[in-house]
Amino acid sequence: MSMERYILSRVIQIIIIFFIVMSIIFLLFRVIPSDPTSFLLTPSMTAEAKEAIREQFGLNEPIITQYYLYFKNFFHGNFGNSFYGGRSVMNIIKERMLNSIFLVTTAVILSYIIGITVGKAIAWKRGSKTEKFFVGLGLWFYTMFTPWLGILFLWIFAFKLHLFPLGGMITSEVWIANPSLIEKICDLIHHLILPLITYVVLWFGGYMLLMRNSMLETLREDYIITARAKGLKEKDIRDKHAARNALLPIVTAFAISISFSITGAVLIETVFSWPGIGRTIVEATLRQDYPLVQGAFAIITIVVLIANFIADIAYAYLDPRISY
Amino acid sequence: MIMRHDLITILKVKKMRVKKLSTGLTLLIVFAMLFSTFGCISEKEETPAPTTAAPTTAAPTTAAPTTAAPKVYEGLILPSGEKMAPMEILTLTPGADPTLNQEAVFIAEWWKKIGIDVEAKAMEKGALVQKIYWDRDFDATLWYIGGERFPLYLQYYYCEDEIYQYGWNFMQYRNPEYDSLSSEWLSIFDLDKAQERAFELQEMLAEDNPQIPLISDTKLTAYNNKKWEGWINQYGGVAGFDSMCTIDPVGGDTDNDILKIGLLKEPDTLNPLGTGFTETWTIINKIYCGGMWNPPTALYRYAPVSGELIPFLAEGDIEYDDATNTAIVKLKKGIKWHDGTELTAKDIKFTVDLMKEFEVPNYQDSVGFIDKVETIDDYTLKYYLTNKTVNFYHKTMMMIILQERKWSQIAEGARRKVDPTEYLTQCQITTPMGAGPFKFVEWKRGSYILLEKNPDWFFKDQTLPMGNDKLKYDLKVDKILFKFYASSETRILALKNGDIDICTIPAADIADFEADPDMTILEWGNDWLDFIGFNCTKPPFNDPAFRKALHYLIDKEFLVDKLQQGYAIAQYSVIPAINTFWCNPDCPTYGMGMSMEERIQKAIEILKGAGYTWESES
Amino acid sequence: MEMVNVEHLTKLFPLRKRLFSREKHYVYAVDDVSFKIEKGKIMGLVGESGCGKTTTAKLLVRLLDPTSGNIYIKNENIADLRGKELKKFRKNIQMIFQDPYESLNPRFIVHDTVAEPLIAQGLYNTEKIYNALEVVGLKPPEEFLFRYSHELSGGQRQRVAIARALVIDPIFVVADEPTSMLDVSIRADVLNLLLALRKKFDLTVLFVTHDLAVARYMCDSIAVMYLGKIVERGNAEEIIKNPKHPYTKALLSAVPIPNPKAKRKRIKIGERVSDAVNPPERCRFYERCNYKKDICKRKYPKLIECCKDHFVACHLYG
Amino acid sequence: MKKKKWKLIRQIWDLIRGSTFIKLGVSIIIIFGIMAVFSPIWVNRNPEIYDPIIGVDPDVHGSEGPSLKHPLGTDYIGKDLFSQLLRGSQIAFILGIMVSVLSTTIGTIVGLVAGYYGRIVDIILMRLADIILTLPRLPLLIVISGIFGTQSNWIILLILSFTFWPTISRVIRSQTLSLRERPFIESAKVSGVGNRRIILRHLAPNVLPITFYYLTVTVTGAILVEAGLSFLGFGDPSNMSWGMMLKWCFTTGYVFKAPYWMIPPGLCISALAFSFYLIGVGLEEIVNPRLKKR
Repeated sequence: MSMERYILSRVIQIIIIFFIVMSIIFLLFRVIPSDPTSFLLTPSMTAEAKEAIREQFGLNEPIITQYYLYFKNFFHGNFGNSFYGGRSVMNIIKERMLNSIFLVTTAVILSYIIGITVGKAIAWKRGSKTEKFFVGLGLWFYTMFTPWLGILFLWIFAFKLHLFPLGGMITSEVWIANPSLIEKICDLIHHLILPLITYVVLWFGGYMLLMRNSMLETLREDYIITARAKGLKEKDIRDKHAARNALLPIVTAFAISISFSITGAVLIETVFSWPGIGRTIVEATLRQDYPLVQGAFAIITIVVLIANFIADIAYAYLDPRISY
Repeated sequence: MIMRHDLITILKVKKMRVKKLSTGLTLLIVFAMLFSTFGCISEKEETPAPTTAAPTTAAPTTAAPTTAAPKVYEGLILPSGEKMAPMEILTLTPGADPTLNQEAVFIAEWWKKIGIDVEAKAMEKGALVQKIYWDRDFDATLWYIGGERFPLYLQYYYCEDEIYQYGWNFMQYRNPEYDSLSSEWLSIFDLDKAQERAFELQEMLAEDNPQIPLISDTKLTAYNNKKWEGWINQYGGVAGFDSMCTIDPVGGDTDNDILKIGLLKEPDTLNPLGTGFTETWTIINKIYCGGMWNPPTALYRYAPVSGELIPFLAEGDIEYDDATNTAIVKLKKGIKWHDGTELTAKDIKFTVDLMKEFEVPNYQDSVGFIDKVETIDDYTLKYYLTNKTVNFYHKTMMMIILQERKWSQIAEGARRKVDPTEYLTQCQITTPMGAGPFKFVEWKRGSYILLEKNPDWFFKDQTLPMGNDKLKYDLKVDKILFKFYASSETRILALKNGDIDICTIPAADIADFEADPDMTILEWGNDWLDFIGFNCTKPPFNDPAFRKALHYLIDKEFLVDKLQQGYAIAQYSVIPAINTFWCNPDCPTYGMGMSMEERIQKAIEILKGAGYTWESES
Repeated sequence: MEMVNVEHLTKLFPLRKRLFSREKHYVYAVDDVSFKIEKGKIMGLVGESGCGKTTTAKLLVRLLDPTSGNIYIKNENIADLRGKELKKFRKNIQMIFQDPYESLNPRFIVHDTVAEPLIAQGLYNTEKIYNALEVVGLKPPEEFLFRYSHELSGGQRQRVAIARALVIDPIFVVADEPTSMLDVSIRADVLNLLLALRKKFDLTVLFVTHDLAVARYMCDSIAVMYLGKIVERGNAEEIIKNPKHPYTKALLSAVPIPNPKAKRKRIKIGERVSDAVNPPERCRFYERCNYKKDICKRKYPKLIECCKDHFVACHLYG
Repeated sequence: MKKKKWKLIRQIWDLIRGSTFIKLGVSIIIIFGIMAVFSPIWVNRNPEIYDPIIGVDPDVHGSEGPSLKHPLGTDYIGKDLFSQLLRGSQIAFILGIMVSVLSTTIGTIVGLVAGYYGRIVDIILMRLADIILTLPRLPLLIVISGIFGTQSNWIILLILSFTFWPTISRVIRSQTLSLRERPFIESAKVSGVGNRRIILRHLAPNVLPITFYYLTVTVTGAILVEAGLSFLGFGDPSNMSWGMMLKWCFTTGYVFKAPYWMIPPGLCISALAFSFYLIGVGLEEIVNPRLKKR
């Protein structure tokens, strides 16, 4: 099968999965036993008004109609309005998603690079003390409780040493003073560093171990022995022959890790007050803002699906042996 | 040969099977053990080993355990002869409200001491509201009430009219005498008489106990005394409307004095018709005139401390005509909107008409009883009321005022929609147009909102009486920067670092801030209180004696001292004690100062008198 | 008496269907194969690797479902048996696999391996297990019963595999190159064991091998397969002595002769092999044949009887 | 037979001794195991004071640091933090192990069935796994907790198991796919062995090493996710877990003031998760021959 056909079949699969997942989300949010008017329980509301609000949220329509409307609205990019303030969910998500992507992609790429470099090096020094140390370190950070590490970092670097801000994405004072673009970027980066470090510390271990294992497996292949027999430089063998082939399984891991990163993002964004999609979903759930939760959930799902798709394609593209 | 082989093999094979079977069994047993341990732990909360735990008796507040082991009461039997079914105290999850949850846990413990099988159950807010307000399927619930200077809920929370499905009286409290007294109360315009009647109502409730008021917490606000001074500790908080219009910068007035305030929640919208959020109102009532909380400043407002109704946008008192049920209100001249046009009676009439036409949910109790409004001239309004109610004073006069020029367009757009009310309440106001002391500048989502001084504010440099003093609204704050923080922890650190100038702090931080010479702490009473509401239709909760006995068992001093670390007030009336004008200070103080022993004895006494017995007795 | 009768057995493996394409592509692994085996005889199925021998073997024991054709064993057609009937019939046919290292579950002890067919058929009986192990020469059985397969040598393993096949008294055994993975030194033992067992139990055997010498030693009759088709079939001695088909001739010429002085001219054939995917209607051997004619290109030759009990599919003998 | 049993224990012992990772992991787990067992002993001395949920020390006002009476100090009400930590280790163990047993069992069975039967069964099961993998775990957990309205450890247990099995079943499936083609499976089929027996007796024991690896690694995941949930406020409110301890520390404003409250639960979560993962890695080094030293 040709590449195009492979891509096409993947696209069809993903569309089917997408529909099923969206239906699941729809069902999940229909069985919630709570009432959307609960948030409007202020003493100044009359009974008729409460009833009217129930109608307003379309809860008296039959479920099939709701289902149809759900998909119709979805394809118009309309996730409804937030229970709080009635802002379009799509707008909120767009804005929050951008913030999240800014943090998560930087973090994932950085930890990916660090993880792979270290993993490559320690696989080469199999059995040495350095290897054991790094494996232990990677494992320890990989299994570290995310918010706890975040709080520790905040305590040390922000609270004690005053090196970084305590959270948030920008310094309001800087931004209200009509700053230049460079100032804005510097401010953003200043806020980015601490969550970024936390992220990278937590995540490089995973990539490092994966790379190490993959590399160890590759090193047993015959062509490495051949390369040695040819008298190539060790560094060349490591970087050009072994590492390139060892990278393949990590491409898949990369995609899966995007879905996991979002999970991690929920915790890190909460600790560092980062206005991203993860924090949005937590806050929205805590205040039962179901349209927003539903929208954010759907968007995260789509992102994960797309990431998986890209990984599949990249994998097929990178590995000439794969038959699709 | 066969014999020998057979024997050995059969033996061996059997053994092998036994071995495999035993492995499987072991796994099964291990799994079962895990399950049972798990079950034990969750069960333990339901019945905390009455035989071992109870004799120690040390009431949480009294340190010394008594020597004589008191009687253990188990299995309460109702006068009808049935054993009391297990009950639940429904409340919010610790994630949503840690205080309520902890209170419920301890109260359940205390109630268990007289043989009631009770458990505190945490629920999500939506599910809880569904269960309490709509399904009415509960035994008791821990909830909160308040937030209003004039406690209208004294009527609608307990009257029979509100028992129907979407009504407020979820406790389903029925008392015809109370109903007539409370509805009459609403039409008493004379303050002293109204106060008297309110006291009477509170006493009736305290006697009947449809709900047990628990505590009302004391908030602590710390501010940086090197930045701003002259904060007013007013009803509803320190960083309120009056503070922001009157505080002075430390070290001299400059052209760019920024007041920085940290908020824990980002406002949901700047549309005053669609929000019930307190955070949003702290911002909206600086821009608009009128509103909901902290304190509304519209045609009339409450005086900063005494709480009297005084004219603000209005000129002079309301001329109310009892015979025709009409009221004439005069407006000050020269009030300007932020765009420079004048605020006239037309705008106010427009607002009332808009609320009536679109049935805006949040304002129905402000306009529901208004037949129509006429503008006699640009500065005089005449209201025609359908019935005489204090709502006219406390709601209509405090209502938000919208600019006709801006909102007529929005209303026009809304009329074309399928659901005009939804459109109106949910439309996004990017540039709010008000006549308040501050103008809207910028909202950077997720980070901050910036307001700037309105130099043409009509009340600038005028004064209001405050106690013996006068409060001058000199508006020295040039900009207000509302910054959003995700956790109270980071907000407090921001205050310490000087990133913000004022915020509320938890009791945990008080020692820390007292030691800091840059910080000053102010205490102010919260106007919300926590209570336990009973389902008054369900036995035994329909029995006032039973409810009273339960009231005796609640150690409010413990809740204040331990859960709130002393920063709270034990409540005995359904109106928060901080609301000094309306709260009846002479409500019966059930069990105040008693030890847990005495509380139990008292409760048992009451219950025995009402015909309750115990399984452990017979 | 014919014990096994295979008629027009065909197995097509579909290639993965392409998206938006209607035509189907198949690998013709076994194409219209027919043969018979007399009771108590051994038939050898010979051919190079990839010619469909193993597929045929697996079809006969119903590891694979035939696309079409009939397999009569004891006059019962087993080609379409399903479910319980098939399971019941399985006790009549057993298979001995090529690789004794792979065909024994590494986590089973010998007892479990041998007992498994009995347990599956509900006939568990320790005596049978002992007998089976003794019969294949694993004596005394107690010593082997509780060993794992990695504690056995290659020859012992294959003996266990044979014991396992014989423990339920099958009437027909398919042996798929049972010795090809073994050391040369123990091959003869295993082959002799098989011959002895055949005699003892009056077994009917299909012996799959790529080695004509082994086939000659073991078999009563031989069928030669090439690309899914049987090209020559007949009495073993007859085929070895008097091969007709060019392919058989080439195969035979490759068999080493024990006498070092004897010289045999090695017949060379082309290297290009026709595609088994959708093969055209012509002789499968066409590309490699040294005697190809025009007709070979147009038509597939039928299997015809050239002499008594000697069938060949070649236009040379038309 | 007895000798054989000892041999097995001996083998396990050698396994533990041979790998630094496993040695370290097992010793950490033993420490926490002792803590979990010790919990009732500590609490039952005086439940009025030491109960992790309702025990309040009347002599303590606000959160106090470590003392003889309270080795880790008390929280803001005066509850003993040490007994909370002990209770937390119970919950972590029970939840972690139960989730891992449940999800590994489901994952292994699904993987075996999908891999063995192939075709439509495989497609349905694996698409199902895909779908569950697509749903981001923590948000899903949050939403489902919201749906149930109330939260309990049972719900957390079910949801965690539900979201953990697909990863395992995918690996098991691919392993089964290669096992399925092995001659000993064919040989069993020829013998008339039924599908169920093939799966249970032939395939299952052969994927056991991977199953064990996932059994330990899943414990790590379960512990971390449960702690994360509790930290965000979606934990079981009627019980005390480590995540919940951190949450209380965070909400009552003691994070930077009471290190004796903030550090132990986080450390415990990380350490227990770490130890199970270590065993997993140690097992992987043994199970996967390709990772052995050249």
